[in-house]
Amino acid sequence: MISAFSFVFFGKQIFSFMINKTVANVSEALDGVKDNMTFVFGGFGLSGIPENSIAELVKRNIKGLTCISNNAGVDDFGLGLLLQQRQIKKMISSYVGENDEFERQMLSGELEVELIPQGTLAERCRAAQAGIPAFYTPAGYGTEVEEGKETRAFNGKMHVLEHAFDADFGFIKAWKGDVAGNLVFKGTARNFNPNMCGAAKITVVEVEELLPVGELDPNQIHIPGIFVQRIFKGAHFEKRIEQRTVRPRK
Amino acid sequence: MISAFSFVFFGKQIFSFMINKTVANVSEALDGVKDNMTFVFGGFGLSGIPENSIAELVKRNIKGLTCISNNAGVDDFGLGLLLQQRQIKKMISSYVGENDEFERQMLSGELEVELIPQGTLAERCRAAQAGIPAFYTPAGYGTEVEEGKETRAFNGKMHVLEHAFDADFGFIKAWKGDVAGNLVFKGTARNFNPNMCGAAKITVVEVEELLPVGELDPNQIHIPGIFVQRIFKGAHFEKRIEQRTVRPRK
Amino acid sequence: MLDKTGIAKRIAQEVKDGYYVNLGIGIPTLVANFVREDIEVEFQSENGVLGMGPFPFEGEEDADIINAGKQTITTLPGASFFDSAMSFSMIRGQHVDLTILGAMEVSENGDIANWKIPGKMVKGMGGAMDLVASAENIIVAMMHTNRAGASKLLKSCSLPLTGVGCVKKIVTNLAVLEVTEDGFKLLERAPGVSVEDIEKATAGNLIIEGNIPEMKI
Amino acid sequence: MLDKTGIAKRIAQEVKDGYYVNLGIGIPTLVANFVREDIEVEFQSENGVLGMGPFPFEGEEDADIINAGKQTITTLPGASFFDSAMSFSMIRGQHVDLTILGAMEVSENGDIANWKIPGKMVKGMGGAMDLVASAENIIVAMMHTNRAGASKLLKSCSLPLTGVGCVKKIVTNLAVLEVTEDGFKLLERAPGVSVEDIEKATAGNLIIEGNIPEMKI
Repeated sequence: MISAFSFVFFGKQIFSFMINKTVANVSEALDGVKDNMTFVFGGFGLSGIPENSIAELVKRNIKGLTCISNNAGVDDFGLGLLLQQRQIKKMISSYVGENDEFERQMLSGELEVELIPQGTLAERCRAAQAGIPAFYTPAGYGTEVEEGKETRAFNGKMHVLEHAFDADFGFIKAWKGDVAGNLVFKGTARNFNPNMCGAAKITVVEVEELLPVGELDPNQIHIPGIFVQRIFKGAHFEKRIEQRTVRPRK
Repeated sequence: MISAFSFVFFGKQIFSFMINKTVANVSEALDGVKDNMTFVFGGFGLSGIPENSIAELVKRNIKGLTCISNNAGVDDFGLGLLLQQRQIKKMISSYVGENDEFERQMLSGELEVELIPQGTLAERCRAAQAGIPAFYTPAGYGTEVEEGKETRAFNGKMHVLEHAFDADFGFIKAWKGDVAGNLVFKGTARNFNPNMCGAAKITVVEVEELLPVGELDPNQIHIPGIFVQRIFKGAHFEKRIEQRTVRPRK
Repeated sequence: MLDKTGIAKRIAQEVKDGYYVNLGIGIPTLVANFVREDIEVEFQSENGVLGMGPFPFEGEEDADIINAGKQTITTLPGASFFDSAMSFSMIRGQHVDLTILGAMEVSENGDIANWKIPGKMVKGMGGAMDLVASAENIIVAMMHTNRAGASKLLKSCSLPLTGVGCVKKIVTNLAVLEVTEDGFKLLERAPGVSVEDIEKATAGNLIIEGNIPEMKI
Repeated sequence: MLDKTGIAKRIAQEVKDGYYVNLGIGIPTLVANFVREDIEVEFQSENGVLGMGPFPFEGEEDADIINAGKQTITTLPGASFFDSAMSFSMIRGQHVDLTILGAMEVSENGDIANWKIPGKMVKGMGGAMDLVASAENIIVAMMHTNRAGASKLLKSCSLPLTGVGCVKKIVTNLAVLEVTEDGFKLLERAPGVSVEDIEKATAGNLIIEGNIPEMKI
């Protein structure tokens, strides 16, 4: 049938439909960041971290931050740069073994640290993105992680109640993005990045390639632009390798 | 460094690593289906439904089924075919407005029906896939849907506790798949299909194109093969359109 | 008095620059045709598409590309497809800015009923319960009275609810109303409709303050 | 007595056709090298890859393709990348068939401690708590005693736990043991190691039934 309820878009230039999320640079992207805020950072180790946003945070030297990130960088890169300047009040992470300064600040009590299971970290981000306030997971039952949390049996197995994060800004690194905020990630640099999009009030994305709309296959977008508030092309990506392991050529 | 813990794979033909999930045909794919089982079916309306598996279930005429599917097909296609033969004991769906036979069986009490919000349906599948036994959602609070369920306030808003599904087989339709079970979906035929992979004890996938490993870009796989037990190339896809809406050429 | 197209035109004025909008089946679908041309808006359909475009040209329909009303559609450059769980992440996670949907009944405290008439019509709630439970900005598009002439704006809903206290605004063939703590506040009259006409057609508490302007369409 | 490579070789025998396997850091990583060549196995790394291959040739390292140990890796044809939430869907949802990880302590009821030494070492649990809470088949790879010579197979763990009652099997430099309701059941001795050697190195309850064979590697 030719429906009476036809979507006509009379005369409208269809390109104007998409909502443009681009900002000029990292400085504009970080507009509104303040002392004592809570941030989520994508990345696993040094892979897929938002290098440009971190550099800008270092430059601004805002303090008292609560940072949610799987790792805490290394001493001189990633979130380690914020630790050096004592910008971080509290870290929520799953593994921080690569960072001596972190360990020193934690053991001395300067830095507040909440270590949580990696899958729980990912799921608490995804829950924030998805409007799920809380969920049950078996991870951490019977350990320090369950302290102060509700536990409950489902199907004869004990679980812990975990809550969605509540963050002010999310800092994300994607491989390619378009001006409408649609994102594509590469390899294991994907990691927590997609789960953190839309998990904070404002999601800031830095990309290696910023494309016009229509360049990405709509079937192959990892994160639709609706989860992104600001996108910019990163000025510089070092992409440092943490453990360079190779095999000899035969 | 050249690590001592090198991943060597001495002499092994690397192609033999991937776990082959292919079965010869739909009959083999449905090995083990029995009366009174619970199934999840991908698809939204008639788009992205596992036509070949449904046809085989009709042929086998197994009865007493509990079917979890967003819709119930139309009178003469999709799950409507199972309804015609009175194979379904209970439907768990969000919208069944396109099927007169369904409405007749429901109103007469022949068919047990549980209507649940569409987002809750998707999330209960995803929860089963993800090992989350239960989660809170605001959908359905203050309505019939919350009856008999725990409700709780988070951030001043009431939510309902919902549980993961527990199904025996999942029937999935994908666009392309490889022999390792990696899947790619097309357009809105994606819908519930990815969320249902791994949500049942056995996930059966029919694809339009079955490819060797290495043909799909590892960055662009919607569902990794680990969530799939059996994959086959569907012998026939009708892909019926439910509401053919078009606009006139100018 | 407005026809369905008129209701859609009036609601289109509520669609602001930068909005992601979910349109329900029926009158809401029409809204897309009347959105201002100088603003950026994207339409989401809960079956898994963002950036919906017009219906396809004849012969170009694709069974794999439909909207939540099961109608064949197209997508615009910059569109994306996604699975149902992610679609409802958008909705439940309050990433969608405006939800426009139909209703069988709305109560003066913002409850909505639109999915079931016990013993008669049992189509199901589809995505409506997720939408109304999470959306911060919900506009109902409906006729002011049902086919029997009875008001659909009630003290309390008689039908099973879809959601509680969620409707913010209602646009009918007769009026634009805001749901306030004290009931339906009359904002605008449809062309040629008097305040008395609206009073007669409204069973719930109607708040009339000052002069009520006629809609501009 | 086995070295680390020997432990990895013995554990490789536990990897069956059709298994998806998650390998922890350290000895477990070595296991991949010794899996039988005639079976189909895929390695998952929780940072988001299935179908891991060997390390890259020099000069072909890619900062965007690493394993959970942050080492540069390659992928095999048929591999896939995914986000962290999906990675833990695989783990929490019990789609991974075998988890091999290291431990600082294991108790006779299958508790494991491997993430924290209070006041000393606080690296974090990473994905280990999710893995041990969900995996149905967990093998621990470790030395039987610590550097100070104290047993790591205990009545109960002294360190903060990673998971409770979850370890099924342990392969050490001295023995293969199964965790049963009554304690550590000795299954195999390492080459040249006596039952008495194992008894001496085991603080938890050790069950010795019949003749204990020597491992075949």
